[in-house]
Amino acid sequence: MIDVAALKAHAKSLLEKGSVRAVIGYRKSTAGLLAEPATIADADATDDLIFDPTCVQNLALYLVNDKKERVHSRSDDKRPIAVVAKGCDSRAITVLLQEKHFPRESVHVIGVSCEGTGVVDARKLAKKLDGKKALSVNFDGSEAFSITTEDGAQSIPAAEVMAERCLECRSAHPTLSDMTFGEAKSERALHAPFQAVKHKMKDEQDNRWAFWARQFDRCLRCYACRSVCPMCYCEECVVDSINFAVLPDTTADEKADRIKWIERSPARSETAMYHMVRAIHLAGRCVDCAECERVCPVNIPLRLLNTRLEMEAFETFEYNPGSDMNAPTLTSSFRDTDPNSFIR
Amino acid sequence: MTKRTGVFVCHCGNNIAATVDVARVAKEMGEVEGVIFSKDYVYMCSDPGQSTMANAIKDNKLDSVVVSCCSPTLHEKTFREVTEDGGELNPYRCEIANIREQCAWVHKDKPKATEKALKITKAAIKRVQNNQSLTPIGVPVTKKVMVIGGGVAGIQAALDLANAGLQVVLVEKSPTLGGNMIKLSETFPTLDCSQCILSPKMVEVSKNKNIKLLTQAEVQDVSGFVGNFKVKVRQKAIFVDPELCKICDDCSKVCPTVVKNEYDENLTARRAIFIPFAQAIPATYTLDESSCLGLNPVVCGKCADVCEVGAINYDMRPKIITEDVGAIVVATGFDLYGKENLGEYGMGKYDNVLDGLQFERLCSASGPTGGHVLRPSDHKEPKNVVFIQCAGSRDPESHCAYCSKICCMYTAKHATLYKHHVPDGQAYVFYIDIRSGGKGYEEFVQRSMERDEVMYLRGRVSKVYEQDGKMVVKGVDTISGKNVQIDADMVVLALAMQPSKGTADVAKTLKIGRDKDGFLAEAHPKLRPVESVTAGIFLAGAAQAPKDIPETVCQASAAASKVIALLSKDELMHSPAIAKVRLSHCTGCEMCVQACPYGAISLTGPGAKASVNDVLCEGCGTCQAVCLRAAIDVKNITQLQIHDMINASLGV
Amino acid sequence: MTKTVAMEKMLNKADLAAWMGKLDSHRLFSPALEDEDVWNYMPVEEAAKVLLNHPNTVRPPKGFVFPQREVLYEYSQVPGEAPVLNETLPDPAPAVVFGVRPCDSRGLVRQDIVFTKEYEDPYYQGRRAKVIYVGQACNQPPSPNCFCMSVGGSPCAEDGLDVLMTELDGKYHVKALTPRGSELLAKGGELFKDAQAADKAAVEKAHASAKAHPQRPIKDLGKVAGALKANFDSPAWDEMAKACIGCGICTFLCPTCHCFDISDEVKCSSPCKGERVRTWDSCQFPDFTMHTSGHNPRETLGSRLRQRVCHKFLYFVENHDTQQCTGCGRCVSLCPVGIDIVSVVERLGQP
Amino acid sequence: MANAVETAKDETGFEPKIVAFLCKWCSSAGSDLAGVSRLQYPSNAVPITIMCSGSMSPMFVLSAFNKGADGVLVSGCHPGDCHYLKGNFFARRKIYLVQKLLQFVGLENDRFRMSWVSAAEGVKFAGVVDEFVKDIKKLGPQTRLKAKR
Repeated sequence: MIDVAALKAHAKSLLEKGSVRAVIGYRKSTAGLLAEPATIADADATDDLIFDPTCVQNLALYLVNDKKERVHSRSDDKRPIAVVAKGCDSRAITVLLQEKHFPRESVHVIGVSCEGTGVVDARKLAKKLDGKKALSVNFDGSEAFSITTEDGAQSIPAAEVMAERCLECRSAHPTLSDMTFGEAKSERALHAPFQAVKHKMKDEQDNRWAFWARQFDRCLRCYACRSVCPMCYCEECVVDSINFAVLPDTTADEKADRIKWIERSPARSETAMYHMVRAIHLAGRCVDCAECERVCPVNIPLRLLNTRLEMEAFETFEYNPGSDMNAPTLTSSFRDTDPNSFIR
Repeated sequence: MTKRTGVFVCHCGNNIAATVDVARVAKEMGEVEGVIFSKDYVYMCSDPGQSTMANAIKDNKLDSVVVSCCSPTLHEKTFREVTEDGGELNPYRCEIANIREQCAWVHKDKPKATEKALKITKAAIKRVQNNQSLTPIGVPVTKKVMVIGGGVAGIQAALDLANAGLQVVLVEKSPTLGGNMIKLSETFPTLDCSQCILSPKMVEVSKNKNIKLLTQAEVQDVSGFVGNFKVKVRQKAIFVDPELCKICDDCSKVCPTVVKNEYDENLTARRAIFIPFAQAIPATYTLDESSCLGLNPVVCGKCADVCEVGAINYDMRPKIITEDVGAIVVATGFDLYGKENLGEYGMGKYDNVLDGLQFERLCSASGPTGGHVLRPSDHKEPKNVVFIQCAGSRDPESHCAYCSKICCMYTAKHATLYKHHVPDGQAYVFYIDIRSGGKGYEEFVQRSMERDEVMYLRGRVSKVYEQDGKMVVKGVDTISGKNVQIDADMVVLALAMQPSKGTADVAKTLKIGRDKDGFLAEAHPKLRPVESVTAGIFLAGAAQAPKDIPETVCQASAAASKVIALLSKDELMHSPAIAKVRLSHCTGCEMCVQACPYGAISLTGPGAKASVNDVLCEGCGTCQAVCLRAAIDVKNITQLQIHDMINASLGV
Repeated sequence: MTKTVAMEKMLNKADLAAWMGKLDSHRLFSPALEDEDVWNYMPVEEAAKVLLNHPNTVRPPKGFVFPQREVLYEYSQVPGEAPVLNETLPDPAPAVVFGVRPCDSRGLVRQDIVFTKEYEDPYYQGRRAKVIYVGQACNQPPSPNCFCMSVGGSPCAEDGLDVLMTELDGKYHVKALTPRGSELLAKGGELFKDAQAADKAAVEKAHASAKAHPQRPIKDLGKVAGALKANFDSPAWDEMAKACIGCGICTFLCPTCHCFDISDEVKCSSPCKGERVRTWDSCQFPDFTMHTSGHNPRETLGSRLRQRVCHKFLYFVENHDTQQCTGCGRCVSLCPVGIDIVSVVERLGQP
Repeated sequence: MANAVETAKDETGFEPKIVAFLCKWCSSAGSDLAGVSRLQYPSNAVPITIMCSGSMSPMFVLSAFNKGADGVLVSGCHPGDCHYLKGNFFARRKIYLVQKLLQFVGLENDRFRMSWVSAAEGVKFAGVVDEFVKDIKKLGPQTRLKAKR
């Protein structure tokens, strides 16, 4: 069980000593059950930090945002920033380091182990509680969550209300950290890895298309999936309407010549293209934090789409994103033994 | 985006016009946005066609041109020259739409072919309208050449290059020049003595002031590009100062270590300190570190003790020599197919089963038997000798699929030489076919059969074993259809040729390709047979494919002349159609750096963003496809251009 | 706006389908599950299955009149000739939308202001004229984050609706609020009974009880605008937006947000042919205010959060004398990182 | 239902629109050889010559389908024969992934194909196109990813 007091104390001492600029962690939200990401620069505010199964967000995103912000603010504070990272978050940080997005020394990773469980799926929990509003969720040993409602606390087997990705998680312990809280539990995947994808793959192709067409049709193009993804850190996205990355020497032609691969219209063809481009760009980079799926206001099963190629990466190319910051990336490397029989 | 495009549609006589409605193509292309001139003409590549084009460019102030004609491999150069010379427009503003090979010639239905030609031409228009003017990149060249391999190919190439006034660094792995050829006794079809013709060339190498010879040396690393390679060579320590060595043989006499002599194909022995053979170049003894007792006067030190001139120095250390060269010739030669692979012929098991090179040594005056053919087991003169051709060649199931090309000839030579040495002996040759193409070759084979009464048996040998001091050869004569058994005194196998052991490593270091059999790959099997796929690296000799001496010498001279032509200019022109980074989009993720086949991209500057070395980049676009941020593009085939071409080819 | 005398009727719940059946001259929509957990306004396929027991829909009903994509005109040009423009004004078949929550209909009123007050947008109006909104009072809060009363609304507000239905025991109290609404009721004919005094009392009771559900308060709504103005340069904007991911959920799903972008969708490059379309845009997107020069006046997430909140509680108030927030709570519930407009207003919108 | 009717109607006269991305050094040269050899194959595939199959961005494939391609072919040098040493190995991995994704989303398998065609394989090139066109004709027009235009 994670000692949250020790976590707070560690964060506090980092800030007191001035060895980090800020600590990115979780605190309680006013908007609902799920925790909210908090960037804390004041040592006294570290008391707000929490770590419980409501801490769903992948905080690696805020390292990316922090970098963008710092470019803008031209701050010369060279101290690292600390970040609380679950297993999946730490994998995301590793991928970012692998892609040289920031140097290793610029981040202090406070690893937190999900131990035997993971984080909650708010939708599953709401169903489980059948209308009752959960006020808090806490770890209760390595197999259960303790859930408080107006009627008091109850213990529920974690597997019943855990996020799908946590059920399939292969490494709930941070792969990279400067300080770790919680026990490393190796045996924990409650479902077989890629179970959901494999199940979907069994469908007839026409049914699969019918399924995805239905999903794509209701996409709002709010881009929450892109915005929440730590890997979607491009200056300019294929769906952006205009040239984003503009330098003083960017010519008018370059601005005018922006390729419109995807129209802004929320038509099926364009939405499909958007999600497929994202999926292909995430190949070998997606750490299955499933934030894209969680944030989607219309419940598009994006995790299913994005883990399809992760399954290939893992099973065909023996590539596990976020496991080695020094390895070449999936698509900028190859092996002589890569599949060839699909080629005529 | 250009605004004044011209389109020229070629009839190619009837070659295109028969299946494509060229007039319609010209008319419809004239209506495409930005096209202000469109015309069809019977032969665009003819003189009048070219002047039509040149005038149209000037008269209409065209800023981009599409020629819809045959494959760009044929006339892209022509039309770009017309664009530049006659039209006074940057040649990179001209693109070719291939409506002949890829359209008119492969379809019959005229309306359909015309539709396709329209799409192909429109795609080219869309592309050219976003072409930039480019200027080839001039790169100064280093007028120095490295030749890798000191066999006959390397020797010939080095001499040709040196005689043309170029500096040459000749790198040889073993202690002497000469390669496989120096081990041969006589050469077919003229039977002149191999040493007699090669030794003078070896001496010439050693005397030529333009040639720097590095023996016992291997290429370790190559960087750079055509005109400007940087090669690191590792030279072993030989522990003998060649300047001082008098070749007196005192050292060798006292050396207590005896090992097999690889120059006699292991038929004799040598000491740890030795000279490979009397005519070796460089003419010096050398101390073989691996067999020496310890390079230490405390352990042995006998050779240093007896050397009057004090040439022996145990403290020598390997050297790394860095050479800047403009071009590289690879002539790493061949090895015989591993004996261990041919168990069915008893190779390696019986002393009296020899390979071709061993037989050469037996015939050679400088060989282990002083030029007498004696069988190794008991030094008796063999009276029945069986020669087996295609040992390992032309056997796709279990050995090499290819024909080793020279075995038919050298087996005929071996049989002939044997008969000359042992006139009362009988030579048998098992063969599949006899391939004797070449000047005087067929006559030579016929002579061996008729004059020297060599018995040719068509068929495969199934088994060779020893019985009562004889080598029993069992086979079948497919002409008579009978099983044959010969009780031979000696068996000689014409083993397949394969690229020498170091070839794979050299190819990897030089980043040049190899074919399925491991031989070095030429850039084009017919038109560029001595060039590797990497610019500035040339191939010579049997490392590229099995070949005999005259062919090897030809290729060596050809490679040399290619290098001479290449280095005759002070600057090399590199294609400017290379990758360009959009710094605004680059995040420095290094994926392009990892994927670039040429190591042409590195992270530089503030924020460590990708930067392309203009000269190393070959413009393949691998970087473009791995970049997730569209931050890198190949000039004149950018993603925007491909996007527009996709639209055009789908009629969007 | 002229208010006609309200017509109050009673409809048995069991007769809802029958009423819908009589409206076959209209396309009918009602909240339904589009996918697991995703409530949206869907075409009514089987009237008997319409239960009107929905929580807040994920999408507000604004798309009926302000669709995410609207073709403004088609264009084409033959080389050498003048371009041909062909305006494509919408002319949809009439529609009735059931189950509209009062907060969403109040959102509609704010959309009306934007698209009709200063400039009469023909596309909007063309659609607006054809859609009849049948509201449904919220006897129970449809979302845990409702705060309609804090922004001047109520669970039984009538603005923007043609009809308001209130569920009572086994019956609906159906109140026509506009002539269009009355016509709609008239089509039901015998199905509707006049509301009696007891019914009216029951409705009042239901409405009172709905209003009694606790909601998150915004103190001094009248002073919020001034306070926001005073806090324009507060560092708290950046602080509160620190977690913001810059997605479009809060704005796309807001019943009042109405920003759009205009772009050309090329169908064929030569001969040139295409459509000019208007699509939803969001002030939360980084490209929303991006200038061609590369300068972006609202580059930071804080400045974008400020824009959203100030537009709703300051600028709109200044321009149109009302808040542009109706308290539906969608932006609070659906924000991936818990950014809470009520908290923001509490913190920066109080004197 | 409407789609099914449309497909059936089109089956007779349906001429697929195919984009064929050919690497310059092998497959484009191979198609030139098919031309020189006067081999006949259907005219549905419009060639776009790219420098190397390694430069084939997944975006090109998706875009072609979006723009209404009924089939997309990518063809490069055989493994080990790449003019640019190893571009085709990168292509192979990337195209494999794109293909798996397209299949997962439900695009018919036969609409996206990769082939190795060397400069000497004119006959193979003609065969690849011929077979591809036949397979796509069986499927009818591609409607799944095509933008309505």
